[in-house]
Amino acid sequence: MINKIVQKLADAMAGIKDGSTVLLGGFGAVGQPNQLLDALTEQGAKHLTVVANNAGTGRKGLAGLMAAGRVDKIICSFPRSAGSVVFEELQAAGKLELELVAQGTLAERIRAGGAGIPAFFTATAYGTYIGEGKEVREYDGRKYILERAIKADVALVEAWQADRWGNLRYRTSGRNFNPVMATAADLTIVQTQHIVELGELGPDDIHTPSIYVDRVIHIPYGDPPMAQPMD
Amino acid sequence: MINKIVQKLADAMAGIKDGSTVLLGGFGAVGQPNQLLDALTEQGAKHLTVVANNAGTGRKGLAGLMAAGRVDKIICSFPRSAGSVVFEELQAAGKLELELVAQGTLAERIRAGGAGIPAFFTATAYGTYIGEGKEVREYDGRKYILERAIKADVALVEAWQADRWGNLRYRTSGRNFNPVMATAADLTIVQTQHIVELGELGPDDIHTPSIYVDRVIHIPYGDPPMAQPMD
Amino acid sequence: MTATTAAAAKSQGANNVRGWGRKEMAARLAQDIPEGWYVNLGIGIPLAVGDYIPADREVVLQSENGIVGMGPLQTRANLDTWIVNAGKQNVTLMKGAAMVSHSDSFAMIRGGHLDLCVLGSFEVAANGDFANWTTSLKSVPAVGGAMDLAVGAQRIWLIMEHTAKDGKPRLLEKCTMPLTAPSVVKRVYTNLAVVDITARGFELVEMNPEITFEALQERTGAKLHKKG
Amino acid sequence: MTATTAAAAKSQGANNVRGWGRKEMAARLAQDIPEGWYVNLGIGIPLAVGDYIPADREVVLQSENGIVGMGPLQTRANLDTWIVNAGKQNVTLMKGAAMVSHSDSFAMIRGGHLDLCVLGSFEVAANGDFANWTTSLKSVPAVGGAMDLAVGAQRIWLIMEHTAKDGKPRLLEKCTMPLTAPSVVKRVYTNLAVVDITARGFELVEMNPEITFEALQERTGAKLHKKG
Repeated sequence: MINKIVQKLADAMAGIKDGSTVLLGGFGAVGQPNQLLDALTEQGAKHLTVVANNAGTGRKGLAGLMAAGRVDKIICSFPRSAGSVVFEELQAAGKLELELVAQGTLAERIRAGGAGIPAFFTATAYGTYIGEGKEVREYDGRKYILERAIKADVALVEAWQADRWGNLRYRTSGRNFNPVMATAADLTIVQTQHIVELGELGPDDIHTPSIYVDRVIHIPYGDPPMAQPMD
Repeated sequence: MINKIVQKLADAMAGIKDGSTVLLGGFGAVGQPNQLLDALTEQGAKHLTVVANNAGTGRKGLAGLMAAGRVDKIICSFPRSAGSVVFEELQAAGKLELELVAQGTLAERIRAGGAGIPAFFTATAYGTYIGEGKEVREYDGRKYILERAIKADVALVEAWQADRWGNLRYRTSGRNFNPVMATAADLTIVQTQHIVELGELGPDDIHTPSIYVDRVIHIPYGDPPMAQPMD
Repeated sequence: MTATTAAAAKSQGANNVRGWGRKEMAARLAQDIPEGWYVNLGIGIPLAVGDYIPADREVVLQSENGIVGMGPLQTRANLDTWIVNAGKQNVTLMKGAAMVSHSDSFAMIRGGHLDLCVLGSFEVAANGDFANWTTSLKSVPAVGGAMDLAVGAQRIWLIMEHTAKDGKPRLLEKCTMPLTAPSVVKRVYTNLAVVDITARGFELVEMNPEITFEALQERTGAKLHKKG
Repeated sequence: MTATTAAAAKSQGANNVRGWGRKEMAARLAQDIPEGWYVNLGIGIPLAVGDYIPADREVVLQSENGIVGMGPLQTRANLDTWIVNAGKQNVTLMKGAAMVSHSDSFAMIRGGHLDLCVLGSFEVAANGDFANWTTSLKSVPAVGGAMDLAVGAQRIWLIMEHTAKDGKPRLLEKCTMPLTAPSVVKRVYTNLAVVDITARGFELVEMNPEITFEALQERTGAKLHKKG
């Protein structure tokens, strides 16, 4: 019987090596695999390259991993935001390499990695600082730059529901980067709010098919915090 | 109020011009926009380029459009199959240009067309007859060929459910090429088995978001025929 | 008052022209969005455009983290912290909304499916170049989705102050700051005017009634053509 | 019988070796698929492999028209003509099945997510090239998904007759027919043997008991190495 559900965070993290490239789902406070990130910090793998939209906020989750000195490089689109204090400290100290990528190009490079496309052309960032030095080609009178796929060793994903095969559903904005991250790593590890029986997710209702998932752990941490004052 | 639902097939077909490139959903007998194809034959646009997985079977639907002499060129992966009689007649008579594309490359070229990617590299068909003459590039020791995106004027799609904005859901194998075809045309026309109220399709349950759809028509034709004898 | 002091006063007065406020700019832009368009509104003032779309006109707002059909901000009465927009605010969903992943959202954006994207900007040039992502490359900037939106949407409209705080023009012959994208802007809504960008460069569509054409030209860093 | 006639008889007899039947070949291959693999079975004999996976071993079958978790063929008792596989047969779905579009399905295939793809073939070469899509380019061939599967799956195993009807080898030094993909085949299951393709070329894994190594080598168009 296929059963990808593991009981302990340590088992979920087993075998992650120094030097790994790690993809992270999540956007804002939603769909962040924070408990997996804390477990990865605990697990101890070093010299990581992290691929995510942001570069962490506060001192937990990704910021905790970075504060523990485990991240050599980050590939992201939005490193500086309110609360990206650890990122800024590490940058100031010259301890963190940054590769800045336009958000859509980031998503597409990872999609390409998961889809067996080693490189593709896009108009995004042509003629800008970010596009400098990249191969340029013209199609139908418009200029495009060549971008390479991103493939990774590990993906950390947060889902709303998962079954024992690893089929996943996300809840509204919890989807974000999670499905694409799940496709582009050798080892995809999922924390899920809910475990459901096999067959409970209808075949037309699955967002991430089980083929992309290696391990699932049940982390019912509850709702994300409010994003803005509501009064 | 946005209302993409039209009542008549003639209205669904309005404005399709001679020389158009037309994308077709459907695979086997399932998810084929056959009533739209019949209406397109009726509408009369000529010198069409058709992009689909197959090249029609029998004498209706796509085969009917071809038999009426409306198709100059077909881009597909599986032209010859049981019952592809019209295709074979036209080929023998030298009246139909064929561009043969590997099925996954076909899907990806259309996906690229819909996603603003003008060209991409793939290993599929490298070193084969189909890959001959294409630009070759090596990445990480493996050879890839460059493929161009396909964009079209019109897409004909069959859905299971649609609302007045044009949000769509497909039923099991009725999905096939339909979602990707919907993304890559200037004018996407949908025939649907069921019309539902706006809001009835949950935000996490929509397969094709309304942004891709221009016109919807209600064609409750029933179930596809049995594919094989069941006794 | 002598003629000289009158001219000076006029000039002085013109320097002080505040023009439309941000809400008025947003409302002015909202008028120009027809029913049925799919529109992405950038973070900041652009997002306020959504508040001014007439209630009887259906416009579908896209947010690049995967919402097609974004509604107004949440209140305590309809709180669901799982829903955020690209600005990371808790927003509502319209009836008919669909959620997609970031990769599907940017496929939509890059593929030319948005009728319009409204962005804020620091600078815009008469050839349609604009610079809205960073004022300088000295510190590490964030880029987010601006560059993808800039090249992907059918139309880029900017909503921005006509001049910087020190009075320097932000509508220029050539941008001085790092570009977001070259040659994409179609229209600019400022506190002082609505300006199209055409093959000729800046073309005036509408002026704030508080200002004269000459005073507006003074505050514009490239030739301002009259329409026609 | 003289020694000469005996040799001739033996050779004759070997020529007539039928070896395993198609069902036996499919069953033999099915043994080698471990629990938990995601597997695409090509149209024809490969599809029969699914019938021989032990009931207590969960293997997830993918079909390139968008099924992850394909079950056996439908019967009248569970008829649902909306479900078809890549061979356009009405099939069932396993509990846990997911449907995806063709583009998502081939992203999965091309992206290396299948543990295994089993295909039929006309020819296979000692360097892993194979030819299964058309015997000739004279008439217009169909290609379907074979080329994508060939380059995408982690392993390509072929299931095929060891020789053509006229006795000519189909395991060759170099393919004579148009290639499906170069250098991808890892293992070949025939009516006479199971053969790995390694850096050395063909390596014998198992032989049908009806045949000798020498007779098998005779029927193989390139050197057949013994393991080790």
